[in-house]
Amino acid sequence: MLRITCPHCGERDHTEFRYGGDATKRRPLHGSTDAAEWHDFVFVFDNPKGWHSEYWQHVLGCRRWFVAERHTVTNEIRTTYAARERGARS
Amino acid sequence: MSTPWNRLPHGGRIDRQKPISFTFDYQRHFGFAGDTIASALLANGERLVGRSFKYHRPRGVYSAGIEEPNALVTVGTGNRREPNVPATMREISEGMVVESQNNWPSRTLDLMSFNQLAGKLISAGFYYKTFMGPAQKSWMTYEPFIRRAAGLGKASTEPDPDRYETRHAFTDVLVIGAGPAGLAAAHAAATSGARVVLVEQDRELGGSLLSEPVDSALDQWRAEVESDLRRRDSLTILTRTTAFGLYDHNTVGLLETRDHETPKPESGRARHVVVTVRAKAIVFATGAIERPLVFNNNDRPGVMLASAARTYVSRYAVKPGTRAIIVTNNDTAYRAAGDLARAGVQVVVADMRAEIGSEVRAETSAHGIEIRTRTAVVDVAGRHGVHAARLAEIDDVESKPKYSIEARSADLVAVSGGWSPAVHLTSHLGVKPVWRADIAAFVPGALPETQIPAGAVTGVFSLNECIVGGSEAGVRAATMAGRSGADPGRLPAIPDERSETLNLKPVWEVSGIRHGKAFVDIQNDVTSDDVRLAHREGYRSVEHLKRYTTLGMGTDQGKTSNVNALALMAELTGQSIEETGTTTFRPPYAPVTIGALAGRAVGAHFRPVRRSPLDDWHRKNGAELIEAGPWMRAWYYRWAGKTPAEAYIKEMQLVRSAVGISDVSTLGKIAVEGPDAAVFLDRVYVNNYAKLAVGKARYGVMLNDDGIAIDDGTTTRLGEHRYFMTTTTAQAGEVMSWLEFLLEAAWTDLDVHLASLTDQWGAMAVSGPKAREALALAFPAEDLATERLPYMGALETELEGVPVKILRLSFSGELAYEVYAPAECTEALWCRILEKAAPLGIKPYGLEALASLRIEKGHVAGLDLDHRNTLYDLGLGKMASKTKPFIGRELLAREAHIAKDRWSLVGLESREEDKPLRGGSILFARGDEIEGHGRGYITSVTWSTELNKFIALGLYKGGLTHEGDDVIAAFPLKDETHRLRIVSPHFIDRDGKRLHA
Amino acid sequence: MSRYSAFAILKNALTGNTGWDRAWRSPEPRKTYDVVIIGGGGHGLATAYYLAKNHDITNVAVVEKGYIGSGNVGRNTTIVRSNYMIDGNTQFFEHSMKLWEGLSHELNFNVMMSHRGQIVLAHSPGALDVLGRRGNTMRLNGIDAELLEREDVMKLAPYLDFSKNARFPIWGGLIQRRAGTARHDAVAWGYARGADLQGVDILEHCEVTGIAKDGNRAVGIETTRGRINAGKVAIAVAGHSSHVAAMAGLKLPVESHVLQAFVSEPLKPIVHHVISFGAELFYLSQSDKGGLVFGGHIDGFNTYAQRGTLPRVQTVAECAVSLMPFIARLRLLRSWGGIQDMTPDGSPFIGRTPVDNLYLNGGWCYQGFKATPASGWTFAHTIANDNEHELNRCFRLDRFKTGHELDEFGIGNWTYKQ
Amino acid sequence: MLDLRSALAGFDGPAEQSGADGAIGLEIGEVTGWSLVEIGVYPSKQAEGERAIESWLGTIPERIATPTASANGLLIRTGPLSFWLVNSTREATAGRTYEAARAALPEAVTSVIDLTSSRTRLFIDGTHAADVLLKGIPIDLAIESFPMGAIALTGVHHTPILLFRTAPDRFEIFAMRTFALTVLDWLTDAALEFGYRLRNVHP
Ligand SMILES: Cc1cc2nc3c(=O)[nH]c(=O)nc-3n(C[C@H](O)[C@H](O)[C@H](O)COP(=O)(O)OP(=O)(O)OC[C@H]3O[C@@H](n4cnc5c(N)ncnc54)[C@H](O)[C@@H]3O)c2cc1C
Ligand SMILES: NC(=O)c1ccc[n+]([C@@H]2O[C@H](COP(=O)([O-])OP(=O)(O)OC[C@H]3O[C@@H](n4cnc5c(N)ncnc54)[C@H](O)[C@@H]3O)[C@@H](O)[C@H]2O)c1
Ligand SMILES: Cc1cc2nc3c(=O)[nH]c(=O)nc-3n(C[C@H](O)[C@H](O)[C@H](O)COP(=O)(O)O)c2cc1C
Ligand SMILES: [Zn+2]
Repeated sequence: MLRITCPHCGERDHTEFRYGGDATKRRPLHGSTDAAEWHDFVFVFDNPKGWHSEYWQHVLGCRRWFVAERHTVTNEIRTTYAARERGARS
Repeated sequence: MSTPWNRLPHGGRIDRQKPISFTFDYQRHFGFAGDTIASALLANGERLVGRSFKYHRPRGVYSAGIEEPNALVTVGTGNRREPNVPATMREISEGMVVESQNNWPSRTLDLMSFNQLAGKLISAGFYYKTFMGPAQKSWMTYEPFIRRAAGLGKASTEPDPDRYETRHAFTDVLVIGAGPAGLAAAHAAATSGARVVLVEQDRELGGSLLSEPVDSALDQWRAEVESDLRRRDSLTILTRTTAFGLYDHNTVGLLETRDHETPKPESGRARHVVVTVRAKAIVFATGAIERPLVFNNNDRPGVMLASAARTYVSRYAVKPGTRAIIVTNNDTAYRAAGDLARAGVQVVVADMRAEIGSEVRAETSAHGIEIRTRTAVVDVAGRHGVHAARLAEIDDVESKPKYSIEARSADLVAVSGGWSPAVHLTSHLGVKPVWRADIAAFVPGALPETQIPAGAVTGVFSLNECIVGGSEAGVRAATMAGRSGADPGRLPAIPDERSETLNLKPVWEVSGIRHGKAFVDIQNDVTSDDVRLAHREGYRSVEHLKRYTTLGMGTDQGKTSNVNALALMAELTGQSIEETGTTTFRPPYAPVTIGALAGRAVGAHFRPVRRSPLDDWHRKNGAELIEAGPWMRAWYYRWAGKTPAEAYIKEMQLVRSAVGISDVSTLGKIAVEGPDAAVFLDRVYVNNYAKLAVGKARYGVMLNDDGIAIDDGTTTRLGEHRYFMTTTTAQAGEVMSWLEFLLEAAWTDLDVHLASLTDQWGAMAVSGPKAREALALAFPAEDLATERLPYMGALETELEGVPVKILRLSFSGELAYEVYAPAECTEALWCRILEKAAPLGIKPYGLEALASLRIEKGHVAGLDLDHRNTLYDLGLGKMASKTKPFIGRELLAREAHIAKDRWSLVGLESREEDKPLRGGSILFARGDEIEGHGRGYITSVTWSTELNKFIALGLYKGGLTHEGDDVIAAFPLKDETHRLRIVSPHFIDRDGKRLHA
Repeated sequence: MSRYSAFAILKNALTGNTGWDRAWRSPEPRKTYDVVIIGGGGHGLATAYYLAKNHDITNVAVVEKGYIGSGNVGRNTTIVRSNYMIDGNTQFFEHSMKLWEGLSHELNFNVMMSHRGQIVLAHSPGALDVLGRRGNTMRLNGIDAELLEREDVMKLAPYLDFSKNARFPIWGGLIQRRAGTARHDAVAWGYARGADLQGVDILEHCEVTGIAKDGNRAVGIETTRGRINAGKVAIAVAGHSSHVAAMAGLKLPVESHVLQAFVSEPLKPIVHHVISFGAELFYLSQSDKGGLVFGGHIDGFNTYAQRGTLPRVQTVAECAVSLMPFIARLRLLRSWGGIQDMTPDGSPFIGRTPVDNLYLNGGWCYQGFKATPASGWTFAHTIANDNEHELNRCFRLDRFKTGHELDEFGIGNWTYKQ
Repeated sequence: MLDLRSALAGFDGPAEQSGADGAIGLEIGEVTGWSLVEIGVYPSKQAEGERAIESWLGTIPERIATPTASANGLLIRTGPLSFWLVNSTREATAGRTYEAARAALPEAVTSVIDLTSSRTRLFIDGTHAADVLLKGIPIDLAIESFPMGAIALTGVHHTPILLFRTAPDRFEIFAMRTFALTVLDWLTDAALEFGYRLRNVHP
C-alpha cells in the first residue's frame, strides 16, 4: 500500500487515487502546431529510476489532481502539492 | 474413554475435561481441546501421516508449528474440503474429518512410491532432459502423467460456502509475535501511551514460553503479562492471526482465522479475515525456527525437530517416542533432552561437537541422559516409522563420519542444526538479511527506523535479553509513533532462569553414506544429491538452485530447508554463505486463504451495481436487465417479446411508427460553468461552442491528445456561463477526470467549475413521430412547437414545482426529446408520460432497440468508438473546426491517421434475405481471397424494420469511396459468408425530415 | 556436452548422476564481440541463439546483471497464445506459436510447451461480437480458434460461476486450443544452453552501466566487469528499457510498471486450460507442479520496485473467487512482481534506434513471454541485416511519429490504464 | 408535486437480521428531508468567492475535515474551491437554498449547483458502527482521529462517499444516488454479524 498525502484530505490509501503519469513534462501551449513537440509530450517519458514527479487524482475523495514526488525504486513519497501549484514550484 | 496411547497422564496445555473425537483416514481418534491435529495424531500413535511430493515417501509430523514441511492433511469434506492444512497448526474440533494426502490407494500402500533407481531417474530437473520427442508437441503425451503425479491435496470444485471478510485497521504500534519479546514490546508500547495491536499466529500468547511446563515460574510470568495486556483498552490482541506480508509505507497484511469457532456463514461471522493494518511503527518479534540436519533418510516418520519434540511433551503432554536419539550441533537441544527424559523417554544425545559446556552436561546428567560427543546420526532405519538410527563418530575438522558406525534402536530422532531467525517479513520490502557467522544464521538487515526487530529474530538467545530487547523496541516504536515521554511501565520480574546458550558448530550435512537419500527440502523431496547435481550443471546461484530443484518452493516456503541448502551450495562453490546469499523472501509468510483476500467482493458483490433512477420500475415492469459496465440497464421489455431478438424489433417498430420511451439516465452529465466555460469547451471539443446560442444544444466529439476520438455527446448552453454536457455511458468517468485534469494541471487560468450531474438527473428519450404529442399530453402547459423548441433546442421548465429539462435531440433519427428530471422525480415523470401518452400507444423500449435505432440512423457508439479510430474514420471529419485549435489537432494530422485507405465508417446492407448477419464479421471485396485481415469488419448489426433486411455499420478500407460496392462478410467461426452492399451509414431519413418535423 | 535424452538419464542414473556437464559455461568476458546483447532474459537469450543459428554470428555475448532468467522470463504467468487480430501482430505472434511448437525439440531442452488451450470469456453479447472479430481474423490467418457458447464453456470448465449470483455472467468465449503454457525458467535455460553450445558467451552478474558511442555509433558497453567492445549493441532488458536506453541518450515511449503474479499451494489437476476472465484483467492456469498460477492488472503506478501492493493482491483474489468460487478455500502460496515496460499502444518495439548499431527490443507490456521465440528470431534478423524483417516491421520505435499505433485492445494511449 | 422516490426503494434484502449472538446491534437507514447545494469558487476569484460565502453564511470552513454550521445549514468544504451547503429542511428539488445561494453569491465568482437528488444520505448507528465501516472504509475511525462532527471524503466498495460522524457511534454516509442501493447492500451485509434493523427504508 502506498500511503499518499492528498494536499486537501490528508494521508490515504493509494486505492483512493488514480495515477496520472509524469508531471515534469510541459504541455505545449494550446494551439501549438509543433507536431514534434506534441509527440514528445504525449508519447515519450523520462521514466527515471529515482525521484519522479507525477500526477495523481484523489478520485475517491476530493477529486483534486496533485503532484507527488515519489522515488520509483523505494516508493518513498517526499512531498505532494496541488496540481495548480505546479507552475509555482518548478 | 481411555487415555490414548502416547498421552502423558499429567500436564500440557490441553483441557482434559473436553475430549474431542475426529477421524483420520476414516479411523476414529480422540484428543482434547487444545490439541492440534498433529499432537492428537501423535497422541493416538499415528506416526505416518502422508506421502511426499515427488517420491511419495512415507512422512510423519516434523515440527510443531507453521514451518511444517511434512504433515499436510486434508480437512473437511464436500464443499468444505480443504487440502494442504498443516496438521501442526489446525486445532481439532468435534467430528473433524482429516485425510492424508498424495497417496493412492492409501497412505500405507502407495503405488506411486518410487524405488531407489527410479528416484535417481527423476532427480532434480530430469523433466527438462526428456519427453521432448519424437514429434512436435510431444509434451502433450507425457504431461498428464506428470501432472497427476504432482500436486499435493485434492481441492473441491464446488463453491466454498463459508464467509470471508476484509477489514482495515490503524494503529500506532503493531507488534508481530507474542513470545517473550513481543509481549514485552506490546507492554512497553502500551504503557508508553501508544495504541497497540499485538498479533500472534498461535492460539495462545507466549511463543516459545508455551513449551515450558505448565505452572512453571516462566509460565506464570507469561500468564501475568498476558492478563496485564488483556486489561488494556489501548491494546488489541489478535490470536490465531498471522502477519503474512510487509508492504510499502508500513502496511501489514494479517490473516485472522476462526476455524475453532466453525462460524456459520449465515450468521454473518467470517471464517477468515484479511486485515490491512497501517502502523506508525512495527515491532518484529517473530522468533526463530529450528533447523534440521541433513543425513540419510532424515525424512522418516519419527524424525522431528528437537524443539518440536519438546513442545509435544510439554505443551501437549504427548510422548512423541519412547526411545529418543537427539542429534545436535548446539546447546539448545538439551532443553528437549531434559524435558523428554523427565517425561520418561529414554534419551541419548548425539552431539556433533567435540566439547560441550559443563552446565549443559550437568543438567542432563541428572536425568540419566547418555551424551555422546563427536557423534552424528548418519542414517535411519524404518520405512513407515523410525525404529533405529545409526550413529557414527565424526571427525572434528571435516564433520565426516569415521568408520565405526553403530546402530541404536530408537523410535524418535530429534534433530537440531541450529536456529534461523524468522526474518521473512523484515525482508519483504527488499531489505536483505545479513549472515552472522557466530550464530550461523541470517538476521534482519538494516531496517528503516519505524521497523524494529526484537528477540530471537535478532539472533538473541537468552530469555532475559529477549525481554529487555522487546521492552526497548516497544518504547522505541511508541516514540516513532509520536507517543514519547510516557513511562514505559514495568513488567513482572523475570523468574530466575538458566542461562541460554547456543555454542553452535556449523554442520550442514553428515554425509559419507552413499545409498539412500538425505533430504534438504523434505516437502519438495530435494536431496543433497540434487544440490550437487545442480552445482554440477551450473545452476549455482541460489535462485537457480531453487528453480532447478524446486527447493523451498513448497507450502512451507523452505522455512526449515533454505539455509541448509545454500550452505551446501556454498561448500560446493567454495564461496562464503554471505556471498552465496539467500533466495528472495516474498509474501505471504504463510499461505493465505484466497477467499479472505477477496472478502465479500465476490459473486453478486464482486463490483458495485450502478442503478438508474428507473431501475426499480424496470424490474417491476417486465424489463430484462443486462450488465453494461457497472450499470444494469433495461435490455428489452417483455411486452414486446420473450427473447431479445423478438422484442427489439417490436420496440423499434413502435418508435418508428408511434412513440416509445427509453431510459437514458446512464449518460454521463456534467455541469460546465463559469466565465471561461465557452473557451474551455472550444478547446476540448473539435467543434465550436463559443458561438452556440443560449437554449441550444450541439453534438460534439472529443479527442485525446493523440488525436484519437475518446467521447461524443451533446452539450447544451443553458445560460451565458452555464453548459450542460452529456457523455457516453462508458466514458463518463474518464471524461470527468480528463476535464478536471485539464483545468487543474494544464489551463489553471480558466475560470470554470465542473460538477458531475450523472446522479442528479435522470433522463428519458421520448422518440417517434408522436413524440411531441406525447410530451404535450404530459406537459400541457408547455409550447413544444418547432418554432419554440426546434431540433437541437433546449428548454428549462418546471412540472409541478420540479425542474425539468427538455432537449430536442435524437439518437434514433425520429422526432425525439430527451427529458431530464431530478433523479428523485424521474420515476414519477416517466410514469406520468406513460400514463398521459397511453392513448398514443407509448411503451418503453430497451437498450437493444436503442442500439438498433441508432444503427439505422448511422450514429456511431460503443464498439465503433473503441479508441482506435480517428474523427475521419468515424465519418465525422467535417466537424473539426478550421477556425480554432482543439485538443488532438496536431497529432490527428499524423500521416497514418489521414491516409486515404484507412478503415472508416460505412453502412452495409444485406444482399441475402434469409441469412443471419453477425457483428465481428470480416469484410472482403468481391473477388478477394477470403484470408488475411480483409478490408474491414462489422462493428454492429441489426435487423432494419424500415428496410426489412439486415443492416450493419462497419469500418472498411477507403470507407464511403466504395459506396455501392458489393462486399463479402466472412464469419469463419461459423463457416458463414454473407453478401453485402456498401451504403451510406444513414439508412433512414437522410435529409433529416423526421428530425426536424 | 551431453545431449539430453531418456537414454542419457538412464545412463546417468546408474552412475549417480555424475556425468552431466554445465548447462552453459561461465566464461570471462572477452575484450570484443561482434554483437553484445544486454539482458539475459528470454528475448536476449533467444536473440543470441538465433544470431548463431540463423545468421552464423557466434562471437556474441549476452550480458546479464543478475542470473539469467532473473527478469520477467522467470516471473511471468507463462501464457502462450497467438490470438491477435491487428495486422502485424497476428502474423508475428503466430510465427512465435509455430516456433513454440517445435522448441523443445529444437533446443534439446524440454520447455514443456503445453498446448492445453486458452479460453477467453465473454460476459455480454457485445463482448462475444468482439471475440468473434478476433476469432474470425485468426481463422482467416490460418490460426485455430473456436467460438464457444455458454454451454460449451460449461462443459470445458464446469467449476466457473454459472450461477445467478455471478455479477458478470458468462455468455460464451473463444478458445484457442493450441494456446497454453510453457515452463518459464526452461525457456531461459534452454536458449542459454542452445546459444552456449554454438559459442555464445553468457556473462552473468555483469551489469551494464554505460553504452559507449563513437559519434552516433554504439561501439561497446561499460559493465561492472569492465569495458566490452562491440560491433553492435542490442538492448533486451524489458522493464529496464528506459534506463538502459538512456545510457545511449535515448528517451523511449515507455513507462515501467509492476505486474504481480501469484501461485497457490500445489493441488491435484483441477483446471485444465488457461482461463481468461472477460470482465476484468485476470488469467489463471495450473502449473505442472500443481499450483494455480494467476495474475491480473498492473498495480497502476510506475515503479522499479519489483514488488506489489496488497490491494492489488486483493482485487486479483476477488476476480479469482468471483470467476471460480471453489478457489476461496484454497491458499495463496507466494506472490511476486515483475517490472513491465508499458508502451502507449500496448505493443512492443523490435528494431533499429536513432543511434547507429544500437538496436532495441522492448516495450513488451503483458505479452513478451509468448513472443520470446519470434522476438529473438526477428531481432536477430534485424541485428544481422541492420534492417527489420517483414514480421517486425510494424514494431518500429518511431511509429508514434507517423501514427502507426498498434492498439490491439483498444484501450487508448494511457500506459497506466492498460 | 411529483412523487419523490428514494434510491433505496428497490432494496430487496431483509429489513431486520439478528447477529451472530442473536442481538440487533445496529440501526441502518436513510436520512430524508434535506437539501444539498454545491458552491464552486472560480480559481482566479478564490478570495472574493470565499469572502462572499463568508459574508452570506457568517462562516467558512478551513479544512475538509471540519465543517462549520451556519443559519442556512452545514457548510462543508469539499476541496480548495468547492463547498457543500447541506440544509436539513426539505424544500423540493428547486428549493430555497439553491435560490438563496444563487441570489447571495455573485455569478462572476461562484457557480451554484443543486445536487440534492445526486446523493442518498444513509446512517448507521450502534456500538459496532465503526467496526462495520472499517470493513470497507480505509479511514482511521478511532474517536481521537475522527472525532464527532468530522468529515472525510472517501470511498466504499469502489464508490465515492462523504462520511460524517454525528455521534460517537453514529455515522452518516452521503452516497452517490446511483450507487446508494449497492452501498446499502454492502452496509447490511457488513453489519450482519452484529445484527441490524432498517429505519426509514421502504421497499
Ligand atoms: C508478472 C508477469 C506476468 C506475465 N505474464 C505473461 C504471460 O502470461 N504471457 C506473456 O506472454 N508474457 C507475460 N509477461 C510478460 C513477459 O514476461 C515479458 O514481456 C518478457 O519476459 C520480457 O522479455 P525478457 O524475457 O527478455 O525480459 P527479462 O526476463 O526481464 O529480461 C531482461 C533482462 O535484462 C536484465 N537487465 C536489465 N538491466 C540490465 C543492465 N543494466 N545490465 C545487464 N542486464 C540488465 C535483467 O536483469 C533481465 O534479466 C508477464 C510479465 C510479468 C512481470
Ligand atoms: N534465538 C534463538 O535461536 C532461540 C532458540 C531457542 C530458544 N530461544 C528462546 O526463544 C525465546 C525468544 O523469544 P521471542 O519472543 O523472540 O520468540 P518466540 O519464538 O518466543 O516468539 C515468536 C512468536 O512470534 C509468532 N510469530 C512469528 N511470526 C509470526 C507472524 N508472521 N505472525 C504472527 N505471529 C508470528 C510465533 O508464533 C511466536 O509465538 C527466548 O525465550 C529465547 O531464549 C531462542
Ligand atoms: C509459473 C510460475 C510458477 C511458480 N510456482 C511457484 C511455486 O510453486 N512455489 C513457489 O514457491 N514459487 C513459485 N513461483 C514463484 C517463484 O518462487 C518466484 O517468486 C518468482 O519466480 C519471482 O522471483 P523472486 O521471488 O525471486 O523475485 C512460480 C513462478 C512462476 C513464474
Ligand atoms: Zn483529497
